[in-house]
Amino acid sequence: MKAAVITFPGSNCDYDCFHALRDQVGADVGYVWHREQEVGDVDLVVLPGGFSYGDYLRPGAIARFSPIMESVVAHARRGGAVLGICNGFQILCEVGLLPGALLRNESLRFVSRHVWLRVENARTIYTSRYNKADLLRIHLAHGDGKYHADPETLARLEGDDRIVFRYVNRDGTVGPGSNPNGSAHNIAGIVNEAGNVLGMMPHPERAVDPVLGSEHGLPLFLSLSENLSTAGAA
Amino acid sequence: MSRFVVQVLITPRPGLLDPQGSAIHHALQQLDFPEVSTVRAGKALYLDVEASSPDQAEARVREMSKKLLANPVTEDFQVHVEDADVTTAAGGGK
Amino acid sequence: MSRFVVQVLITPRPGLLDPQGSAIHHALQQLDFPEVSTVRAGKALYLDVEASSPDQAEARVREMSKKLLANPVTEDFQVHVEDADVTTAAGGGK
Amino acid sequence: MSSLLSPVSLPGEPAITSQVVADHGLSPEEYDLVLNILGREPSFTELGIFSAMWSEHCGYKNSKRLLRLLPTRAPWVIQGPGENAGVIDVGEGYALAFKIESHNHPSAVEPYQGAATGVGGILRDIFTMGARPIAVLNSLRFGKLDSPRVRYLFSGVVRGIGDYGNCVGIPNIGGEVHFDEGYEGNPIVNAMCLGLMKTDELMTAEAKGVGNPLMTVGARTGRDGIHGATFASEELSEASQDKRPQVQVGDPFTEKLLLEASLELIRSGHIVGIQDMGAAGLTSSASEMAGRSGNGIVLEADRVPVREEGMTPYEILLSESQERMLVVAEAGKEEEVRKILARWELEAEEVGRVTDDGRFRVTWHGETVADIPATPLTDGCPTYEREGVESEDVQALRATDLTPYAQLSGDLSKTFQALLASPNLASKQWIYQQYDSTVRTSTVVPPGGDAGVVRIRGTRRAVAATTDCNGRYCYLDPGMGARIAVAEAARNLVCTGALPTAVTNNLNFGNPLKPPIYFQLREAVLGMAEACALFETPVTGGNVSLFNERDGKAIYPTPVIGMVGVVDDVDHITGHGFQTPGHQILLLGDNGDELGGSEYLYALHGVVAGAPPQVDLLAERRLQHAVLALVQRRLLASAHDCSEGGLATTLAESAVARGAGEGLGVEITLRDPIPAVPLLFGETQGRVVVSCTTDDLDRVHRLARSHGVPIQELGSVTPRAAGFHITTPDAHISMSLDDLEETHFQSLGRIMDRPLAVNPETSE
Ligand SMILES: Nc1ncnc2c1ncn2[C@@H]1O[C@H](COP(=O)(O)OP(=O)(O)O)[C@@H](O)[C@H]1O
Ligand SMILES: [Mg+2]
Repeated sequence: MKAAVITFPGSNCDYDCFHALRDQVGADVGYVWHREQEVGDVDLVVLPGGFSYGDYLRPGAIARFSPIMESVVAHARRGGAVLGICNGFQILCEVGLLPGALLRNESLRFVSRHVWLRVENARTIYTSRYNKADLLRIHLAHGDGKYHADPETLARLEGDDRIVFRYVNRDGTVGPGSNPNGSAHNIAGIVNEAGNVLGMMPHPERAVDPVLGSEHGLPLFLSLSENLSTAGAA
Repeated sequence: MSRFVVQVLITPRPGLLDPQGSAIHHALQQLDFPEVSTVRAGKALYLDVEASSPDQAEARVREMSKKLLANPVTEDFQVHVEDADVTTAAGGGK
Repeated sequence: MSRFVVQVLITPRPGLLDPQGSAIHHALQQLDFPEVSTVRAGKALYLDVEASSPDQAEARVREMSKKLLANPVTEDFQVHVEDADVTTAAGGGK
Repeated sequence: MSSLLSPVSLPGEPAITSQVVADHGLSPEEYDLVLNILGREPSFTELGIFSAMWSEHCGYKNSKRLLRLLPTRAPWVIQGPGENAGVIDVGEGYALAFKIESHNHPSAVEPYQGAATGVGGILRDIFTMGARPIAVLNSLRFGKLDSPRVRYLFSGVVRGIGDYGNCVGIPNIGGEVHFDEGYEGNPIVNAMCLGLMKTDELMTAEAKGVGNPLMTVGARTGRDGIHGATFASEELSEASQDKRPQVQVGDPFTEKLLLEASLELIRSGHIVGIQDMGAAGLTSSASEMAGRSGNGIVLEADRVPVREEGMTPYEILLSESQERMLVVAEAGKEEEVRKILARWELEAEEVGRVTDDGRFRVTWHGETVADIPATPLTDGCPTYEREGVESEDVQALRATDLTPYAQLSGDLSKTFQALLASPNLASKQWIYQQYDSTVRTSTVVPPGGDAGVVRIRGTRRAVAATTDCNGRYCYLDPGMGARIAVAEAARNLVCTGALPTAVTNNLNFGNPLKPPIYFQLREAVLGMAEACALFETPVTGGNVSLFNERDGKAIYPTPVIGMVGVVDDVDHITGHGFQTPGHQILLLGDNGDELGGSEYLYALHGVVAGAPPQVDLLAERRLQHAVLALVQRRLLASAHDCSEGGLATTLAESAVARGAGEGLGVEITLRDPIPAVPLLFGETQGRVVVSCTTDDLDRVHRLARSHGVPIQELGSVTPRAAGFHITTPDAHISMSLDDLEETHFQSLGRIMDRPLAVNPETSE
């Protein structure tokens, strides 16, 4: 699998995504600076977490106009895989590759802790190595992770099985205490209609090595490498 | 060409929960300001703009707001062309 | 007693660094809005207030601003009593 | 040519009267020294420069002589005190830069920006050494949380630290916080940073190479924090409010760009020196770089990029605008330097050059406004040894008879629950869940353990760090308190599996011109020196924050110890939580009958009295070796040092460590012939609670004894449902895990989630 990790000014998880892809699944991965025009011939584009442009104005609002984004959008429209994590998810919503928006956490505080995710759809290129209803222990760290969309959009996301990860309690139930940021429908991650663009707030790249306390994010990268390597390139 | 100070007011869409507004409201209650019944929290931006006329200044800033300053999914915006002195008071400058 | 909508505009003190304003300015330059020379970023609050008169409403909200809404060390504030309809448009209401 | 004329004050600048001199914080004697050094009257700009460089903050007037007593050498020390940060060798070609820095005064004025810019400053100290920041910690002190004003300060500081570090992307791995009247009105905000580099990437801040250009890099210069350094060296009072400098606003986004650009510049070889413009801004960075190299510097102040119109050279030289660096480039490489910075969307301006005349010269549109011999300016600041006498009130406090408080009364389980609910003992997760602790994907032990641990990617190694200090102990007995701070830090490190290696420290004290305060300062430094020497943890740097007083009331003496350690193999890393029912629980070290200075006395009786626990440094040393040996042989399932709240609290922390809903029961029987209260809640030093499998029991006993460390079996880990039980000869504690967890994890949050937090400026 060939992958490009985009670095915006203020990105700070680009390094983590790079290492998860290279060291854990042996991907052929490189950094692409946001001023460049072309993501190049890759199977996967990663928009990493961080604080692009300091999250000033709105998270992702300024980064979405970076020169590289035209090429990222084109890659997505061609059906190429685009993974947006945390700030990357926010950028995907701002640029319109995913519906809705990510608002200030309900608590009005930054939240950094492990959460439990339930795999809602294991039939995407990102989740084929998981089983439906698998429970994942993954760290999240953000101030603006409250997913918002109008009722129609939410209904469509539910109906089309586009909610990929949901926040749950340790026992796998959605209920009091399971929602770390006030997201609508406990949404932690969604895909676009075609299923090639995934946005999620939690950090799978931080759960790929026992020394980090969890390996539950690893299957996501393994799924990609499995599904995308067969898709030609590298 | 002359210089205008344009104010952009960005507020959460009606119907959208506004946790920040509610938190402020709550705090005001605690401080005994019972007369307050609602608080909405938004942004105020002040732009120094070169334009040929107030209308042109307003039109351009509307464009900026549509494109960048406000998020159509969650925010409404209003644009007011002010006269310079007013907003220097409101904190114009580098 | 009648009901007023009071607008509080909070802006960073002149001379204080305003990273948010600079970032927005920078972005507008990139998006070809060269006519913008400065951006200051502040907050806009809308309060629904019960008061006997516009003046009383204003006085009370000034008090609130001093006590809670604005940070006297880093922010200036302005208070405007508006008539209800205007601000409902600007996003008043629950 | 113009620079040959002696410097002048500019039109509009005040004449130098004795009043103006006094306003600049210089004593008449110090001013005479200035006259001698210059051989003439200073210009207004020169006066500002001396005032900043000779402030306590930059000149260490009242502390330098004491600091010389600290041990600073060891074979693994690459860079000791004097540079932006200390540096040690951590093996396999890696070096660790680390340093702690205070931002107490700015945080008292504006908690959010004060704390945020404190983090910014310490990050720059680290990456200007050539090291990439890999972790931050913070050590905080506030008054009691009942006051809305204190809650405002506390929540603002935590938000400021979080927003800045989170945005730059440096994981927080720990810290400490205490709440006590002793800090009412004078919060303590100390930020520590660790950075990693290859040993050959070390960079220093010297103005080398005559003719080399000086460049300012990063943010533009505004009127922020002018005289911050002087301000930070005075007591807060109503009077100081108007003298208050304009608040420095942090921009973590620019900091992140500056971080990446600086590391790239250093690796590029195009620059010979780089330094943060911290306290006293351009003045201290430029003159110190000159001072270190023995060269001179000429600055063209009019070329410094400014943010505001009409700034004078005086203001430009003393501004403390954030996110700025001073770089000495290789002559001829200016363009390459600019290119690198441009890629990171940063400005660089050439503002002067290195000279051979050993003078610190400043020109303004060609006219000389300052011309000062560099070395006397940077090193000539007079240092004082003040008179130190212990306060009689403290002597009386220490002599207090504590027996009445040691009596059992009422339901001991309820008493214990009340103790656990004290914000000083309850979980600090309300704080560290606002800090990103896992970015950079190397955090092995996040906040919540005895010490934070970060792996060194590509090796088996890891580094650990902790901050510790109990101001209450230091108030009752500064020497003992400082020894305990060092001992506890070392204990925290060995519990995680790290060998204590070196120390940075932050001396937070009141006004040293008062004999009782100077006594505290001197005794604390002596105690720290003794313990650091004995533990072979040299002090490689630190920070001094004096005059922490408001309206004459001083903070508790607070010599914060930041200690770092090295883990040979990540497999050795051990947590502080009990793992499995059936495991045996043991105590290394002896219980004692010491209640003085305890959280029990403070939280339940509102008393700060008695002698603090007496630490036996040699016994501590043996304990450290024993714990490390046990951990490295993988014999322990858990290890947790016994500190505030005593043995009962330590056992509770280990029981609930796995998180709410996942805690385990414990069944403990204590046989020591010591009254229940001191036995359970006393804070006797030199103790570590460990757990292991029954199979390993004998080996653990043998290893402990072979190190000459007392060891006793306390009981065992039981299923969650069995609950938490401690039995002593004359008392009993029982709690359900649900209650234990609710109290431990929720108590601090419950207080802080009371919404009302009022602005200190305008409250009451
Ligand atoms: N201000 C803070 N920031 C981050 N972590 C903190 C802070 N205060 C306390 N902690 C963490 O909470 C845990 C308990 O702190 P403390 O009681 O001081 O531990 P110890 O007594 O073992 O030194 C430690 O892991 C510490 O790192
Ligand atoms: Mg401690």
